[in-house]
Amino acid sequence: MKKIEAIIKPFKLDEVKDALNEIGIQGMTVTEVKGFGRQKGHVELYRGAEYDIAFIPKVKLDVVVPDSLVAKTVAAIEAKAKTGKIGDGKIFILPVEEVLRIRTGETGEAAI
Amino acid sequence: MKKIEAIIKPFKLDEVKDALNEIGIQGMTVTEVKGFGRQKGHVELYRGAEYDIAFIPKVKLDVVVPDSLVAKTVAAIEAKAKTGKIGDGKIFILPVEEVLRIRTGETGEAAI
Amino acid sequence: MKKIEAIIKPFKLDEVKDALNEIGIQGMTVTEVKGFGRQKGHVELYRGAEYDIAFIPKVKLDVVVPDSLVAKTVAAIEAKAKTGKIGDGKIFILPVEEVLRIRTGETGEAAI
Amino acid sequence: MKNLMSAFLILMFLLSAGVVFAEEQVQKTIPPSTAAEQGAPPAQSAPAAPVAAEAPAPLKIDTGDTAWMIVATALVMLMSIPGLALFYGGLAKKKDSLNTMAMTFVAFCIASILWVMYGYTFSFGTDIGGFIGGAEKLMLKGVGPNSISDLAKTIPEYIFLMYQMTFAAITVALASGAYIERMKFSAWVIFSVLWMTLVYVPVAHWVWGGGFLAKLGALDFAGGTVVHVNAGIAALVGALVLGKRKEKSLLPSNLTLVVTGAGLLWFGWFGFNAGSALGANGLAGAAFLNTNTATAVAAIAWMVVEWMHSKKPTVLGLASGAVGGLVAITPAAGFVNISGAIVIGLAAGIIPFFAVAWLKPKLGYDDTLDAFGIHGIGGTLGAILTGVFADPSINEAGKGLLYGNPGQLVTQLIAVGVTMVYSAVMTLIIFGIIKVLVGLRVDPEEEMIGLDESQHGEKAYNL
Amino acid sequence: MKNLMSAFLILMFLLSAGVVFAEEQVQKTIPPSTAAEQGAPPAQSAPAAPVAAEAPAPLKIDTGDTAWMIVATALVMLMSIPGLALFYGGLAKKKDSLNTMAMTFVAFCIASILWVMYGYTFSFGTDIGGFIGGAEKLMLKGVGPNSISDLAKTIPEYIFLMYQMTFAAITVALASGAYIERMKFSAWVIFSVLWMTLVYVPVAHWVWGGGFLAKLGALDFAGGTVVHVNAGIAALVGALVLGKRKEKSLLPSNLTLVVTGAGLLWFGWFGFNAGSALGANGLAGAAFLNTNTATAVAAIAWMVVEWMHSKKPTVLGLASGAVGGLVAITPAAGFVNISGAIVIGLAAGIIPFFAVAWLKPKLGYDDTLDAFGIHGIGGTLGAILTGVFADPSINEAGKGLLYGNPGQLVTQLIAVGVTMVYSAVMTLIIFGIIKVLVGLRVDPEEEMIGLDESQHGEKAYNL
Amino acid sequence: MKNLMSAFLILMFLLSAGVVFAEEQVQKTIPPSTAAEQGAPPAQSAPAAPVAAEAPAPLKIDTGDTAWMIVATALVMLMSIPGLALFYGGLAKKKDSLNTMAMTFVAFCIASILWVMYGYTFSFGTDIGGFIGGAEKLMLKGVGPNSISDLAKTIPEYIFLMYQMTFAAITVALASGAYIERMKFSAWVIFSVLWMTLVYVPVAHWVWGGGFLAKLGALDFAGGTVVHVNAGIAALVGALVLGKRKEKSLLPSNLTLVVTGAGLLWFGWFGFNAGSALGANGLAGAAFLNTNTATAVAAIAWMVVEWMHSKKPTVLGLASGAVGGLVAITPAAGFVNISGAIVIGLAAGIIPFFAVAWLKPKLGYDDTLDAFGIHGIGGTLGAILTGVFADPSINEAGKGLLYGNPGQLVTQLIAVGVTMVYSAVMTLIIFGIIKVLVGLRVDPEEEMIGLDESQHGEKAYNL
Ligand SMILES: Nc1ncnc2c1ncn2[C@@H]1O[C@H](COP(=O)(O)OP(=O)(O)O)[C@@H](O)[C@H]1O
Ligand SMILES: Nc1ncnc2c1ncn2[C@@H]1O[C@H](COP(=O)(O)OP(=O)(O)O)[C@@H](O)[C@H]1O
Ligand SMILES: Nc1ncnc2c1ncn2[C@@H]1O[C@H](COP(=O)(O)OP(=O)(O)O)[C@@H](O)[C@H]1O
Repeated sequence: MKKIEAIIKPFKLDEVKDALNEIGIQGMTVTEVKGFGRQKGHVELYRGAEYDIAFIPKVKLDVVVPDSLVAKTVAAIEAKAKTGKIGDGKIFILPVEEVLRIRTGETGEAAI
Repeated sequence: MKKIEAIIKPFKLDEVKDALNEIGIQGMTVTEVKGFGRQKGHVELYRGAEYDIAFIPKVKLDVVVPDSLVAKTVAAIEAKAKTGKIGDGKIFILPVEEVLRIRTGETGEAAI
Repeated sequence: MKKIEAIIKPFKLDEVKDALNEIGIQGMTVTEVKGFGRQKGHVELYRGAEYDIAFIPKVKLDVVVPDSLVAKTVAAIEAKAKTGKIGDGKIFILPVEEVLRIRTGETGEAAI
Repeated sequence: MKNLMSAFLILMFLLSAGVVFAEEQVQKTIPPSTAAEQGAPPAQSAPAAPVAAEAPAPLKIDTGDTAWMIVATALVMLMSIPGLALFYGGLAKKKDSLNTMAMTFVAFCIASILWVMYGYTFSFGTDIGGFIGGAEKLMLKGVGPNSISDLAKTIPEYIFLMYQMTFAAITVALASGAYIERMKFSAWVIFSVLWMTLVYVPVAHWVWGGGFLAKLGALDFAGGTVVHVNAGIAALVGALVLGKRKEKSLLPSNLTLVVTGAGLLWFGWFGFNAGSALGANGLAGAAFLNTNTATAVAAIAWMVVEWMHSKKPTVLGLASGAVGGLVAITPAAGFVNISGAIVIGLAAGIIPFFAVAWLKPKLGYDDTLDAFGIHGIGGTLGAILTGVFADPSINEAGKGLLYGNPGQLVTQLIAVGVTMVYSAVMTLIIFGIIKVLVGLRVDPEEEMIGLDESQHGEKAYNL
Repeated sequence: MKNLMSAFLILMFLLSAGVVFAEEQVQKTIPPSTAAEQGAPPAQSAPAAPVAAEAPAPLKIDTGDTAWMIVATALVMLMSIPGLALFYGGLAKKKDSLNTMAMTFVAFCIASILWVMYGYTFSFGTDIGGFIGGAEKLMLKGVGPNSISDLAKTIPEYIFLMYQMTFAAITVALASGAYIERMKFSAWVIFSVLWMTLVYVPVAHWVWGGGFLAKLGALDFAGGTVVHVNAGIAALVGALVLGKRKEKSLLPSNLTLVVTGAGLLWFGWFGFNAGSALGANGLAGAAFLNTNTATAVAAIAWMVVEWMHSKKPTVLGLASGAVGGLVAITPAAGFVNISGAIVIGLAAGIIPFFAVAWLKPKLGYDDTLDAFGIHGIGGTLGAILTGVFADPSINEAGKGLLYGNPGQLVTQLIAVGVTMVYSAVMTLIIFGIIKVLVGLRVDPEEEMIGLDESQHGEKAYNL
Repeated sequence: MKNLMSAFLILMFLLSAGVVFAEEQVQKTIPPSTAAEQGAPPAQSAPAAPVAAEAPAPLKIDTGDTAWMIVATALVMLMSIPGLALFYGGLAKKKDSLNTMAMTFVAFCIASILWVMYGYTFSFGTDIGGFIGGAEKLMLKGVGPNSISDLAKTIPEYIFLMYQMTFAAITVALASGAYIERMKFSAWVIFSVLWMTLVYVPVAHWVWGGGFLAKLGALDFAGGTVVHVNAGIAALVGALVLGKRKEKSLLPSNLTLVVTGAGLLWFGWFGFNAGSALGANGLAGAAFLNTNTATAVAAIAWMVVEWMHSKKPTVLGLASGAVGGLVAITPAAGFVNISGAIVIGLAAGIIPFFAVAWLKPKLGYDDTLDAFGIHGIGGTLGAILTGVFADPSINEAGKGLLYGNPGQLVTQLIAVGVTMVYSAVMTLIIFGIIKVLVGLRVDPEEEMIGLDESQHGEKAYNL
């Protein structure tokens, strides 16, 4: 199993979520994060003075999937989260050794 | 060492934390997250109209433990976080290659 | 590639970020988290009565870097985040199998 | 942007023209009887207080009435900023809260300026054919610290005109509730200018300034038709023209602000309704009592209906019911007795609930904060029930169906109908003009990001 | 739920009965002297202003007094919504904020309705044996725009009765501070109905409506016993019956709301205390001065004590001290001179601090927001010190220990004691009734999830 | 801490001394003419209302004027808590919000206490050489419920003195806007005590208490020099002495609070400006009209300038413009006509914008919330323009350049200049004293963590 961590633009969350549901992924966990990267923060102007807001609000999507679904999942996220503009975000794939569903005690792919 | 990521119901946090302390785990990190899964969001009724709140507030617990403690840790979380109702959450186990305690520079299991 | 997860004191974030930028790391993701550890929460006094605030606000820094940069990155974080007082936090190193930049579709180290 | 700038240039030009114009007239000390020369009829909806009756000959300021009316004016100001701004801003999504508050803020500022320039004179100047007031008080020409209007014979005209201004301002602001989360800020600025000028000013004249509805005998103590029906219809029409939002849910960012706003509205509404007696007297007392009672009844009624209908009594429901009650009692406050107030409160708690929970999804218009559902429906209810319950023992000026005067009900229906049609048509025209000038809606992406960021470059919260 | 519904049905039935009843009496224009027929004694705690003395024969409305009392009434309304709602709501946990605000909101609505139905007449109607007022003004029968009460001879009775209503409402709401974060919303609704009826109404009659405590000569300018001791004891008893919360800490969700609420309470309290002079006169001035001074002294005193005791001066401490000062000066505001006000302020800043920080943990009752610690203790302090410091040169009606009248202190102790015992016993009974009808506490899981979600299906913040 | 405690001990000692002192004088019923014995000249800036003119012989309270002035006093209180506390607190960083609110709160409390102890008598007691008032009313000696001041002949002296107190309090609090996010709370407490005593009290005497600027004929209707120039200069000097913050950005934690605060300030300012007529009359009406109009114009002007200059109209800009307008119209409110008000509003919307957006970064002082940029600059603008636009047909007491009296402009410049120099020098001295006593700034780490945590051990939000 793999954990796919995707950092995406917040307003793309709904679309990505729906796309993942469509390919059969039922669970995911979302965190509000701040991104620093090539996309530069915007400038806020308060009383005419400029303030650099370095960080950019992003959401992080954690999805644990069986190996078989990794490619499909990544493709779905990529397709929906892409705007082609800087700051679209990243997808990281990390190994997961075990999964357990607390409610039932199931483990492995059955627990995802 | 392993990183145990547990997604649990927020109101179970205190109990889980205490249980982990009891088995000798002193450190952990908690993040507020939003969960999507089998447990369906509730319906909020504003002015008589229904609005689906798809996501559900959860907390994510990150605990890095030596390999020797993994089983105990998972068992403790499972025991305390379980209500038997849908949405109890998941436990993911990920490999960790190295740990460093910033204050002292210690590494490895000593740093946990 | 590795993912470096550093839990640090919030007011050290700016310094750490600048140090990472200096060694050529351009991207990172920051999450507000609550830490439990050796550093005990402070006591808040409302109307003369003490309340234990067990958790302590921390920030979690996620930086994915090529293997070649791991040591330098860890060193930079360690140097800047250290105050020598309890609660300085931890650095965890996790393996990352793949990275993808959503905007361009690039993968591997080029995508970081 | 260019179009916007031209709109501003016009505004600024008007302003400077006004200054020069006013400069020329060098206000001499004006004899108190100036206002009387207009031959305006005595206010029907606000009979003189017993005390005032002692000084019939020259109009003379009564300090007690003046004290109350200064405060009442300030109270109605408070209803807009921060009252309505909080009520609406707390209901808006987090990313649109500030823009929502800004709409009320800027509308109040615009109305404040335009009212002294020309709003007051066209509303309350000498009646021209029942349709509009004369221009004799442009830039408040001839109005000084000693002036007294014939419509409020015991207080300084300065206070009377400011009191009326606050009504104009909040009426404009009320409509914004239906437009938020998608309307361009520049479009709203232009809307405020045009709608106040072309809709509020004439309707206020018709009902309160001696216009044709006043002559017909329409009863509107504190603004059921002029304010709530008028704004409610503008809300509906505007919501239809603007179209639906991308994210249609009502996701209140901060309900503590909503409760605060509701409280300030309730508080300020005593200025709105009891102030419409234009003096500190028993009629003001009656209006105060009716206002508070109807509001409480409506809040409880909404709560009960919601508890039964949707299993849980929401706090938003309590607040919405209260506002519904305040709206519905507005035209009736100085005419009905306590039983009338209770019935109006019951109606105002129950009917708007169904309008909002059942009718709106059915008809499918996207009135974000139910400005139509609460103000339009509630105002209509109140205006009509005034024709039923007006009790001459409370106020000689009003006699409703229950007291043997069915004609009043017909008059009320006419007044409501005329206001509805006029407001609807003019709002449509105004939206058409704005569309040409600067466009109505923000880009879809700006809508997703939120109007706080896209229109103002700000975030409501940095928590 | 079924029990709840029956409770509501009763409420609604009463309401409609009231409407029909009032409908029948068709309010004729009432001669101003109606009120005088009751033979009520002149208000002891609010001697007529010098101005009023000039018009002895027929009672006549004074516009200045009326202006002030309309505003004072609105100010006391503001103290409940949003004042107290913010103060309490900001102190509640995030997940219980909205429910806490709703408790004040709904209590105000319920009191508004019941007061006009029967509260006013049973409190201020013709005294029956010193214990309760007569029923002659049920549904405000016989009260019209020209009515004047003998207890407030220069203002419309409508305003007098609304002013009194706002006191009833806030007294009920105050008790909620001890009950929050665990009490069922339906239980609170029923509590509001029963407690206002069975506790507030009689006690108000005893002290202000010509009842036995008034006859005894108890001094209570603006509600030390009637409001604060009364509510404070109800808070304590209720907290004991309800039991402790699962999470006993005070974790204020939003202290900016608390400061806002404290500010609005302070502001509104001028209506509460200076308004209790029932006119715009020097006595109102004295009450205003004393109120502000005692409040400021109490806030600073609490801050200093906390700074020394707990190392840091909290903002909550400043706000709590201010509220403590407002409470304690309430019974004394129109009786004491500036030195009395300062001493009362010092006592009110120091003693409640220790009650809350030291006594409460010791005794172990769970009074969530210290409604007893601040209102109960502060009100008692104020009521007793009034008996010490009442200065006849400020108000002829009150002469305390320091001015050679030790008997006053005894009278004050009796009044406080009677109120305490009555409030405690009746609160106990009322909680017993509610327990049978709908139960008192929410489920443990509902408590964990928070009452906003479980009672209302809402969240205070979507940020 | 030790130094701090000594400061408190002094405060407490003063307080108890005061109580004993006042106790001794046992206030006898004071004849209404007491105040007249001081031989103070009739108020120049507030001519008697026409109504009052009817009762020349013995000073007599007018209930209408009193009603208005009680409310006006409460309104100015509201401007501080929660008005200014919200405006400033919402603009502060999240971690400093509460401390910012506490600064206003504690300043108001301190001023409340010191004013009745000695502030009033040194400001408004019998003039001594044009520089300070006499000590005859220490602890309000000789002031009773029937006292009337010669400076406000139709209201109780208790109300007059409380009204003046609220001005002292907000003036101190205004300066805090420049100091926040780095100043020790103990330092601020001492600053409040010293600055009110050594700066506000004398300046108020000079301009309003019959001092040398009053004799010179300086016009300041409601506090352009006394309040805004005075506080603005203290803000600038203090900001320079304190030095820059570590994190210099303005990152408003909660703009919904800022809008709320701005609304409450606007609302309360009607008490500030229209209340300065000291009665419910046409002059109050003029001040009300001018206040509202200038404010609205300034808000729109700031918005337009910002829209053109920085591409987007911020909500903070609207609110800042409004406050700028309120500040600038303050000295002029009861002197100018509507054209004057509009011009002052335009100036107040445009010039402070550039002061803040352009001058401040250029000069490099760190005035966190622009207390100097808005109050200092705005107040100066208003004071000078009063000398230009004062129109004798609005108020006989004021005749400006445009009405043929260029000397007035010179007088205004002198008054502003004197105030600036005095405020600057004394503020410098006071900061020096504080530095020695307890130090000025918190540690750098405390500053990083935030002053809420480090000074009060609290967090504004637990959301
Ligand atoms: N090396 C990294 N480690 C962790 N997160 C990163 C890294 N690089 C970028 N990110 C995250 O991805 C977001 C987008 O990256 P950015 O460089 O702005 O644009 P792009 O995705 O188009 O390359 C950042 O805001 C940050 O949250
Ligand atoms: N595949 C997944 N990857 C990441 N998080 C998941 C995944 N599936 C579920 N979760 C998280 O676990 C929570 C509980 O899952 P859910 O399917 O609702 O119930 P259950 O745990 O009883 O199966 C979700 O709200 C989500 O936060
Ligand atoms: N085993 C762990 N797993 C995950 N996070 C941890 C662990 N131990 C500590 N942390 C995080 O590191 C922070 C600092 O740890 P703490 O024990 O307080 O001090 P120190 O870093 O000086 O050892 C904690 O607040 C927590 O967020």
